[in-house]
Amino acid sequence: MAKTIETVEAALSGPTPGQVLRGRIFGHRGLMFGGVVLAAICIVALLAPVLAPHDPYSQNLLARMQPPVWFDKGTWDHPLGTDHLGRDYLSRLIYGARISLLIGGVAALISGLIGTLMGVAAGYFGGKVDTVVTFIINVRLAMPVVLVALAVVAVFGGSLQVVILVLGLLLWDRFAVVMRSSTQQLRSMEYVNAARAIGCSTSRIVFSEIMPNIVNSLIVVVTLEMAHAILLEAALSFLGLGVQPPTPSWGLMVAEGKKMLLFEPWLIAIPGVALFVLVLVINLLGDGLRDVSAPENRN
Amino acid sequence: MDNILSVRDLRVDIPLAGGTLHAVRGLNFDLARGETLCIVGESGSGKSLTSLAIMGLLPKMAQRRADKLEFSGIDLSSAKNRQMRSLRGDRISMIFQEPMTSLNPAYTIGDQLTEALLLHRKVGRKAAEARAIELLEKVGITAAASRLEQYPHQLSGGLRQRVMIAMALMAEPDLIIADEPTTALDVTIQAQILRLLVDLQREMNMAMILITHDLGVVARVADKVAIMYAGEVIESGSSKDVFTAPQHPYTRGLLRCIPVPGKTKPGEHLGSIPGIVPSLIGKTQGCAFRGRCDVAIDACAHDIPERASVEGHLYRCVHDNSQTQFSASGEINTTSQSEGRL
Amino acid sequence: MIYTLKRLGLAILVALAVSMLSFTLLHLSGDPASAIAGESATDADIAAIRAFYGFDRPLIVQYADWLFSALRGDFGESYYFQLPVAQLIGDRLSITMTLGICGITFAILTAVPLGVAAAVRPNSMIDRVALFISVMGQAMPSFWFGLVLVVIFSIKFRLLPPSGTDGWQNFVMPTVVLGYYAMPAIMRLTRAGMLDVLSADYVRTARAKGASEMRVMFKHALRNAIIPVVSLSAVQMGFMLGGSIVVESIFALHGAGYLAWESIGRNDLPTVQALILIFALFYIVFTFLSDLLNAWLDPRMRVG
Amino acid sequence: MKTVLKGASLFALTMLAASGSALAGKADDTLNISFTKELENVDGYFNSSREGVIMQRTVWDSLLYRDPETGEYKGNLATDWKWVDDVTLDLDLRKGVKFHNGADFTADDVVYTVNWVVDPAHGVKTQRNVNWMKSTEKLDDYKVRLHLKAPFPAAFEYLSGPVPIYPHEYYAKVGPSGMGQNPVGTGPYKVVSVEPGKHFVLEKFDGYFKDSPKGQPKIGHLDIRTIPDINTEAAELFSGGLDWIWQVPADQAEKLKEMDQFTVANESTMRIGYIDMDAAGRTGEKNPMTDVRVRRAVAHAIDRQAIVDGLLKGKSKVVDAACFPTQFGCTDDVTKYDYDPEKAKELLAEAGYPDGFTIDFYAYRDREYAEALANYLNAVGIKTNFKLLQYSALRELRMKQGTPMSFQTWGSYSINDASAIVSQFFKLGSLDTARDEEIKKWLDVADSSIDPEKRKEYYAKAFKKIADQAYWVPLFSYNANYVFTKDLDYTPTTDAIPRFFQMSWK
Repeated sequence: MAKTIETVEAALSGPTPGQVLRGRIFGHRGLMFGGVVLAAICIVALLAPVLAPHDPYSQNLLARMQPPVWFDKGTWDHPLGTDHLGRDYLSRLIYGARISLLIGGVAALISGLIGTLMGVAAGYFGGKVDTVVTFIINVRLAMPVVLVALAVVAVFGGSLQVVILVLGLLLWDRFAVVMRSSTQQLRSMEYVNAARAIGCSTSRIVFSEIMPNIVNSLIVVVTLEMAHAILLEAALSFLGLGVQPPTPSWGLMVAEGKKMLLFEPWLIAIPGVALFVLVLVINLLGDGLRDVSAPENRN
Repeated sequence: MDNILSVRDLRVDIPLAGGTLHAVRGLNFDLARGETLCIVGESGSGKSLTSLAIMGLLPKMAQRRADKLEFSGIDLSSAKNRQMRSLRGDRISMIFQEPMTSLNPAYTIGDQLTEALLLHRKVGRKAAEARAIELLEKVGITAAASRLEQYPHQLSGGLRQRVMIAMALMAEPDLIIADEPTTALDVTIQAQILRLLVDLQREMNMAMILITHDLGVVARVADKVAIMYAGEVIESGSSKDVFTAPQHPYTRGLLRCIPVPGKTKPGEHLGSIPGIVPSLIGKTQGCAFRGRCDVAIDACAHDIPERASVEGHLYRCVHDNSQTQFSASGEINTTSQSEGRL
Repeated sequence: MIYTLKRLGLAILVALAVSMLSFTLLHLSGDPASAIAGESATDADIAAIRAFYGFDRPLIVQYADWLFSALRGDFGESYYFQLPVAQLIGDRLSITMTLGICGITFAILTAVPLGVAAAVRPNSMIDRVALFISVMGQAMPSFWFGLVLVVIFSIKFRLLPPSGTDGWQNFVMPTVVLGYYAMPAIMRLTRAGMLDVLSADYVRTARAKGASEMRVMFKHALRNAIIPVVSLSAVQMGFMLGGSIVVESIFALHGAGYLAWESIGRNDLPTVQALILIFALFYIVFTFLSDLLNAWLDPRMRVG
Repeated sequence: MKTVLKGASLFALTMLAASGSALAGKADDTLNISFTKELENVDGYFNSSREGVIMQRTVWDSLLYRDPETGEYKGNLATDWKWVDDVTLDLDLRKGVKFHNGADFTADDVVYTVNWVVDPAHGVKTQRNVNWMKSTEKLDDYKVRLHLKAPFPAAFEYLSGPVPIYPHEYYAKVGPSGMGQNPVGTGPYKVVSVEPGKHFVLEKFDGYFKDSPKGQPKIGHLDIRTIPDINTEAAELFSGGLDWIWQVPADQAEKLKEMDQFTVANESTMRIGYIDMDAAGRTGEKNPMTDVRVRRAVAHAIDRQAIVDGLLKGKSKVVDAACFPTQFGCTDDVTKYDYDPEKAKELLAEAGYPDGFTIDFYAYRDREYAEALANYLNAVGIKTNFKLLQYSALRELRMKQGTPMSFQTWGSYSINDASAIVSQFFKLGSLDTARDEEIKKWLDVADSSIDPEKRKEYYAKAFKKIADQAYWVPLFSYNANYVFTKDLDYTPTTDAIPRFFQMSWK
């Protein structure tokens, strides 16, 4: 009798939550692919000085736009050819990974801080704070991002810092919206009420009760905004108002190769594909994380 | 009496990652015009799936098999989608348990009421609306004509369920399936709605399958009763037989949970059945109730024979309970556990 | 009614805040006089221009001045074109609007059916294809996509003109590029909404009435699933108009986005200022209209 | 990946080669032209762009005309002219000239136009083009007297260029914006339609006066569109939508030439590039650029010939003096700095910077060239903090605070006189980074003297000192590439002003 009950219970109890999560992560192809490729890009970026065959800044005006190795005139000395100033394209691509990741990462960090702060404040305090924050979000959404970013960069001059700052200051809206609604939901939860009832300070409730519970959706938004920032930087650079040369940013490389699109399409294809892959894997990672953290809300 | 619905060995399987969930396992029953069959069981016992299986509205992943699934001479198990569609809402209709969400928020009551009639009958909008008003009045809704222009969110839960009932009756179906039509409503309204439903069923001489866990209701309205447990009918028969001479330990446990006016003393604990329903994934053998049953023996883990106490009163138990009558107290635990409570 | 008024008041406040922010931001660049004067101007030219346009006044005075004129529909005169900004923009806006409307229509017409199809058969081939298309769209830089289209359709097959605004053919590629930008989000939301709605009780009710799959899908499910999509489309439309800069520069569509980009380069403040405000107004109007449309689609949102 | 890329580029090239110019404009006698920049206002007094100059020469006439071949001044709307004194010029006007709107050209038009544009309140955009004139008076219907503010040797150069004559009644009525939208002139082409900044359609003016030094227009229609992207331009060229493009970057021009499908012509322009340095120390007393050795080091650090050969190509040349060689007063006889990175390092060490230094390096156009310059400077130890600004923003900065170092270019407004460049920047104005009193004095003499030899002498003095002190590092002259259908007969000129009225079909 006791044995049968055990069997029944064994049949009922599934794998542990940890096992489930691990299973979901490793079973999710998009997530795995995104994670692995992104990790690879990060490693390449970190090891740039070791991996790059040439100095990404050293120019040779008499060896400009040499084609990659798979073209008839290509050589192994410059596996991906050289750019419009005769700089090694592969080396610039490798160093460019640092820039793109930096732009995406720091811009997402800044906007994440601003957005989360505003969203949590609005969601937690409600009332007038919420009204004000919602208004600010509305104002922000109504501002045409590309246009304002262009104008600001034009005013302050393009540089890595300015571009990162502008993107960081413009892309916080999604953070604010998501964090606001997540916090609103949590605030009415019993354990938050309980914490308040036993007299926990606001900051303690926010940091130990609210934050740990919104971190999942936060990470998903971080990936989305990272991808967004990288694409937007590329667009700004394409329009001539992004980071400044000789910085080897992929967006800038596309912009520099743009002029020769018809004649040397590989110049734009190489950084374009790199950009596409980077944004793709970040998105896959974000989608995957969302699936894994809340499988019932897929998409 | 001709059976309008005949079901033999109805099975519903749901393939899941961990194995196949046998949600409904070998259901049999017959239903004639004018009769009411009550299917009783805990949540997850497969009663809602049974009703959806008859309607042909099972979720996509669920697989339905039956030796016989015949409605009014039509073999439902082999019927094409088109044929099923022409039956649904016309000759078979259904009332769902969630009046709050079962009405489309985007359309007026009038639109939704007349839809079935307009789909199945060659009637004009005017005529359909007239019929809608007539039925709304019949289900006790005042100012019926003005309700047609209203949207679901403008109605209370009770009113919405009345609308749902009216909607099911629009085409004067032969069979009406009501899946816990009162669960979501206030207790005071529950009784009214049920009363209404039963009156209408009798008035229109329809067959009705009423899915409920309110045994009090069952006792009042059912002609036939089927008790489901873990996807199986563990006891079935005429209402009178089942209520007066429950055979299966589970049925007996259930009956003990009903307060009986005059018999149950104030403050007295109502019966409850401790334990939980076992998983139905994979191959199951033996009595599913044995884990909670006080009279379980080793033989319960093997195939259980179907027994009949009297003609048409069937149950599945290793014990031939018709011989050993249980006393009304003692064997079945009466502590108040919530798990198995209905 | 009160709701509508409140909503309207809020919209006006938002517009005001945007204009104030952008005005301040743009005037941080300092004195636009040298921009107006052009490359070969002397100091004297610039001094004359400074006095002529009144850049020596305090910023707040300049803003107030601008605002009150703007309220009368007078956005000043373009420093660069010497034409009233209103006239200049009016001219270009029709192109950007055409592009925006075509783009959002294209996005909706591809995203919604694809999203519905994907939701009807989750994890099927079509679902995967839809997901693939949307993931591609999210990762593909639009300038790259535009240039690739030019190479293929204008040069290789000579099917479409690479630039200009002479006929409908000129709008095909820009529409596709712009629409593809907005499409993934709409597709995903449609899919998610449909998945949600298809498991809703009222869809089961409709099926129980014997409604055909088509009727269930389009009359009962889509009508409800489309509500958030309408809001999103309005937002995307606003973004698209503001973001049409890249597309317009590739295809030489002389629309408002392109004008904005050029005007930034030329420090043509009145034009940039007016364009930012107009794009913001578009966003505000679109979201407002989408609220109205949603109220029509979803009676629960109707107030009064 | 590999094959895809290879395929893509092969594909691009083959399809370029495969396309012909089926829709070429010769058939319908229309020359399809593209500008890369939006022209703000066709009214030449209210734009400052190259496209504006082109339109102005096409639609209007000035009093004089300078033959681009010989450099000789010929009468255009004037037939004869005579200096009364240093500041007074009498001009006889041509009879029988009509404006596009049918009005007769008379002295009233000259008087109205000149007196209107010299008034600063009217806000003519390029004041330098007009502010040397004081006023005009009518002597009779076909004779006017022009009063100058001060002696101005380059007067003919300006009178033959940026001072077009407008019909007085019409201009008084519509003003600059009306003129911009419905231009009316006496020139060889009349404007049929204007979409501001986008599209201009011009038609041969049949009533153009017969003995114009410009010659008679030959091509029936000019259709001018603005296409900002060179790729789109090239695509349009291949698909036959365009017949004539210009300002084609050197690399593209080279590729197009290789394909031998169009005429690719190259001509040098008057624009020169130079590095401007803060010799006067406006950005700080300790600014390394105040040391002449540092400035000379900069000059030695840059391989100008490599930049010309690798980047600019065509008819570009290395320049050593702060002027374009054909300009009056320009001289080649100045200190030359050859490419010598070692010497540059020595000079830096001498100046107290053995390890170099870090400095802000600004530029506003030709990012490619500026980037190459920065790389050369980095190579000798001058670490550049590269900043690319919009022209206006950089100019603002230079005028207000100065910049330690910037890459500048100057096109002299196609004025073939050294005053158009050196006197702009070395007379202690806000863009004068040298602030050399001596040079200013010499230039004052050169600018106001009407004795050509004296002018040459004083300009030479100035150029020598500028080179010796390395106030600027002159780099190279620019060139322009013109790509057009082989049906077109056209030879570009050094002043980079395409004269559509001299083009014809072959």
